[in-house]
Amino acid sequence: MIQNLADGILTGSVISLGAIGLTLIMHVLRFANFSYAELLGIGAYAALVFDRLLSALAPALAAAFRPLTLTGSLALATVLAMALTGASAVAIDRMVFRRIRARADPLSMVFASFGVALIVRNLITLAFGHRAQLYSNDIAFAEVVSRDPMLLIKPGQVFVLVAAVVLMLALHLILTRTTFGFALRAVAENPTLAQVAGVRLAAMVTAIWLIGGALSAAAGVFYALTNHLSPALGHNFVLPLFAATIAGGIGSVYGAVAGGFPVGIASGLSLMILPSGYTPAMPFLIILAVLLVRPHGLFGEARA
Amino acid sequence: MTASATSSATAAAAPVLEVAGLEAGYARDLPIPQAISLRLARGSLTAIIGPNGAGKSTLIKAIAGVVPVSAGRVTLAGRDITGIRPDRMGPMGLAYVPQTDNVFQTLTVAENLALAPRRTAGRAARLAELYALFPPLAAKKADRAGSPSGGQRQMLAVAMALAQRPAVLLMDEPSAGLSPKAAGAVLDLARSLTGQGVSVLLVE
Amino acid sequence: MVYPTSIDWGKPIAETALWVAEMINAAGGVDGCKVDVVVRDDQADPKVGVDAAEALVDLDKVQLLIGTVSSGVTIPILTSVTAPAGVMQISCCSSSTRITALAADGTTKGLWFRTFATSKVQGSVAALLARDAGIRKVTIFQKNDDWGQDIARLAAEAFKGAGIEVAGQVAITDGQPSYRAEVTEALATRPEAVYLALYPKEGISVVREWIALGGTTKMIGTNSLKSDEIRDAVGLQYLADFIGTDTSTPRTDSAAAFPTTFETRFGRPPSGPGLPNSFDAAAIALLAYHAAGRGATGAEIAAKVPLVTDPAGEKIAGDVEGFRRAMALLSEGKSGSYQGGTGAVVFDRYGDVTAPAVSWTFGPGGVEERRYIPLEEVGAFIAALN
Amino acid sequence: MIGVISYLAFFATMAGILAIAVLGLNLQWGTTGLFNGGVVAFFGAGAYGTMILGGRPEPGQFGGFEAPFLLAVAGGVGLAGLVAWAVGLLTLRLRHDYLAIATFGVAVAFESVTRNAEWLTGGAKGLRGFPRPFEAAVGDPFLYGLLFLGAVLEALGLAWWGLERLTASPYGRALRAIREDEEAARAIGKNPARLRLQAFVVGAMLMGVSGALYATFYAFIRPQDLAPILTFQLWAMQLYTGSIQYILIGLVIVLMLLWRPEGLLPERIGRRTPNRTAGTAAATASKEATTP
Repeated sequence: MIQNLADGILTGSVISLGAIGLTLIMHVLRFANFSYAELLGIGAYAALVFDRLLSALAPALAAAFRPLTLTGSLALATVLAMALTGASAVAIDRMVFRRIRARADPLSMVFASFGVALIVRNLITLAFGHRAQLYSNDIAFAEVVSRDPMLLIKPGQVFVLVAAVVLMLALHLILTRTTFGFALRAVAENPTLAQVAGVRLAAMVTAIWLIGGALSAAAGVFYALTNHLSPALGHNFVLPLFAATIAGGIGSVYGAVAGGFPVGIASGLSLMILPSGYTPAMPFLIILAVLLVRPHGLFGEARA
Repeated sequence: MTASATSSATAAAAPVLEVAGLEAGYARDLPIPQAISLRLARGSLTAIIGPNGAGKSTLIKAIAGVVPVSAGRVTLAGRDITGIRPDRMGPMGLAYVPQTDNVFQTLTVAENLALAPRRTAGRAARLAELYALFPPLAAKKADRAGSPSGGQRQMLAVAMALAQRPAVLLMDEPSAGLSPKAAGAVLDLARSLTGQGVSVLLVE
Repeated sequence: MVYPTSIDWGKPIAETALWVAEMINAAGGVDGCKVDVVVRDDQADPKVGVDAAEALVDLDKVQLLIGTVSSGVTIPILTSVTAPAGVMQISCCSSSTRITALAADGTTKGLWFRTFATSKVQGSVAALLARDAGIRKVTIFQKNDDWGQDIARLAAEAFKGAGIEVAGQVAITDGQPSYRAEVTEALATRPEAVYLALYPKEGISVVREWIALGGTTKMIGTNSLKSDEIRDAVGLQYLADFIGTDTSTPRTDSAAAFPTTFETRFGRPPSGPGLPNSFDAAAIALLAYHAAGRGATGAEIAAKVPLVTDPAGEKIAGDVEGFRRAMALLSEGKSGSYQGGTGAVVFDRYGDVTAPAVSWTFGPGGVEERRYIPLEEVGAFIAALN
Repeated sequence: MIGVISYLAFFATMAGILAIAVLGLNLQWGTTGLFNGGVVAFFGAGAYGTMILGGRPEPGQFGGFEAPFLLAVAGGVGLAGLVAWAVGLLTLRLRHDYLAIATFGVAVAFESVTRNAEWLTGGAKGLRGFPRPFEAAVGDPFLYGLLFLGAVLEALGLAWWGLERLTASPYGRALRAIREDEEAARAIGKNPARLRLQAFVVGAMLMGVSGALYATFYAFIRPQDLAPILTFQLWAMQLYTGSIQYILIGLVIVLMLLWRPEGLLPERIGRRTPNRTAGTAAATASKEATTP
């Protein structure tokens, strides 16, 4: 029970991080973006490349911070990957979505996003192969926090939780302390009014892709750090991210944060009620439950 | 459309806003204003009146750049502003107050106001001026903009528009949904703005 | 022929079968005619596979269909295309015991054969190995698909039959971001060993998580885990107690010769799954076709299969010379005993084969064989379970 | 020659079966504006319901009642309708993307049940069906293929005719009114919630018919047949055809999806509105543009 709860919180932090950008994109651009989760894959693989490069250039960086398997080079690589993934997100928008936005309806956008997801996944497979990859081959053993009730936590997971919370706090400060943050929230609430109030929508869309890409990259690295990398990494997150976004309320940054945790926790706790084969259905049962109580999500507002 | 224009001031020789042969909107779901022309003098207050669904709102949105213009021209102080993006209207000197959803409810009053003059010179001074002009807003700076009364929300919406130092202010049914007293206050405010050289165009 | 040629492990299977056709042609062709193999891709998707089979039966008028790999594709082809149309179907690799049930109730009309032993052999051998290792309590991780459910059920029956407690059965659905909850669940059952009926993709996550959380390193795994990917990602130091199971080829000359001839032809060793099986499926099918004659129907070809695999017949080698000799024998109405990449193949009345087994483990150089379990021992163990 | 015809008949049979589901989708989305992201759940309910009722008994397996074919299909379709009714009650007050993802979730949950509830659905290995009706009596596979196609086309024609009647009736106008402007529809005394639920259930039952025929045709159904991709394929057929006359052509058009995102007939599609939920507007525009 406690173990499942702890695991759920840790998984939830990765989901939340990934869902923040998705909720803004879905709200501002008004389409369900099925390719968004591929940004996690781009980020994780970009960090892998930077990590290998950096540790080859500066072997001193390759030492791990014990008890984590995280190395100095991977920490730096993560920052670089966040930048690169943000840039890729903007590039994908410019190359695909902006063109379709100009001439077709949101359903075409949804189908285009399927296409983008396929292309990204296949490019990753082409470059890195089907095989699972790891940042570090070490297995970081879980520490026994408590024996009764049994509670095992991996140091890497604690790090991921802390890092995710730090990133969310940084975003929170930007959103509440800077005029750029006000504008971002304004766009999220009402894009048309934001334009009337003098906010440049196109610039904000670019900013959202950058932020979303960077946070997704971090989520991808954090996930791969405690699991492994494979071309399907992003794809596996599509449904949990949607679940977190909807449960939190589309367009609400805080909702995405709040939505990620119940999705993670419920997936962990579901095994106590249902046989293990049913776990994939869990995120949706959460969505349904939330929407029944609050038709616009936990933090969402009714919108026109 | 059967709208009549009345003006409280006589039209000056050089109108600040000129609309010629404007058509806008979509055949499918919005009433279309057809071939509308009007001229606004500096410091004038103009109201467009007409039955529901006549397309008054669409006209004002077209001038503000929120819905596309299909024919005609909009000129502001001699510059053609037809169909430019709404976020470029403010710096050009035209501000627009929508009828509903005209403040960001999830932002605080102060955050709402801080948004508007982002690219205006003398921003701090302007904000101070506005708080002086609207004392109730200064008192509720830290409150969510969704919480104040309808009148104060309308006041905030106008303040946000004024923060851009417009020469022309467009208002879409500013008294809709307000108590008679609050509606009166808003109209008084509109009238007082003309005294400062702002031309106001409102639809009711 | 229907095989998943667009999938990396499917292509060599198809190439092996085509190679057999080349050799049959070199040996004179089926009843004097050159064999023309039409290959269609099923993408391991049932809809695509049925469409491909339907096209072969309707447009190309085939009477013999070789394929395919996934049981989930093989079964709809069998039930909706080949069996209704009276076309013989032979597969290298479908292992589902469900097809045995289809054969038993007559749905396949005796038109169905496969050269791959069902999951029952592997499941039973897992129990045999666990018993020998002194394990009394296992928990099963199973891939949540038809193969995984099938083999886990068979293994669970075998474990129980061998007196080993099955403490838990945890289904692993692929494509989930995390298997931590599932692993935690399995951990709570405190098994002495775990049985892994998984593919490498999710196997890596599960095993790494399992070890990180302090689970036992005593693991028994299916042949699907026979990959360097697992070894590299988990690390040899944690795999010392790992025992793998696989069906094997009998230790006969023909089976021993297969890797050499394969390497001569393709310039690489036959490392993928199902290659000797694919070879034998194609060879037996085409020889039976020859025996039935060029205009034969599917049922006529199927009827000649026992002639090709008659244990009492003259031994037939799986090469050009062997095929030439076999076709001469069959033309005279005599029988032969085909000796191929999987040894002397004998089908039971449901078109199934049985097979000896091996246990294997991970070593520095790759997969290493531990122990060969002959057909008789496998058979005796399975019989003892019931 | 007979081979070519036989193959074409096979292909047309599949197309016809899926087209029935697209008709259902057309009623839900095209006419009523309901974004159903979980078509496979209703398709699957029809298929599994038919298989369980009509299948042959197997040890350890619920079902296998060997019900007469039409009764089995009716049961499957009824099940699809029942599932739709329950889902509709829960989700129809949600709009657009919420409804889409909620129904998508229903489909994932349904697939999860079929994959895991082995006693009921056979689990991942699927459920074996019954011999196709009259197949043994007809004997000749070629002739049977044509007869089966005929039956499918008849079902398709019937569904089409029924829907045409329905959409042309005042009832159909009420559905369209709800799609366009719910408030106005309410104002003229329509009960949008009830009408929406009815349209949703009827559409889902057509999907159930499609699933029942699909499972009958393959004599086999398993969870993999209910992959979400089927929902998207049907959606693509619906979107890029718009009007029900073009649904068969839609099968081909699906292939054009990736490089013709604006649809086949862009010049005939009306201008789009950026402010409104433009999906509805575009679908309306394309539907009316292609209706003769």
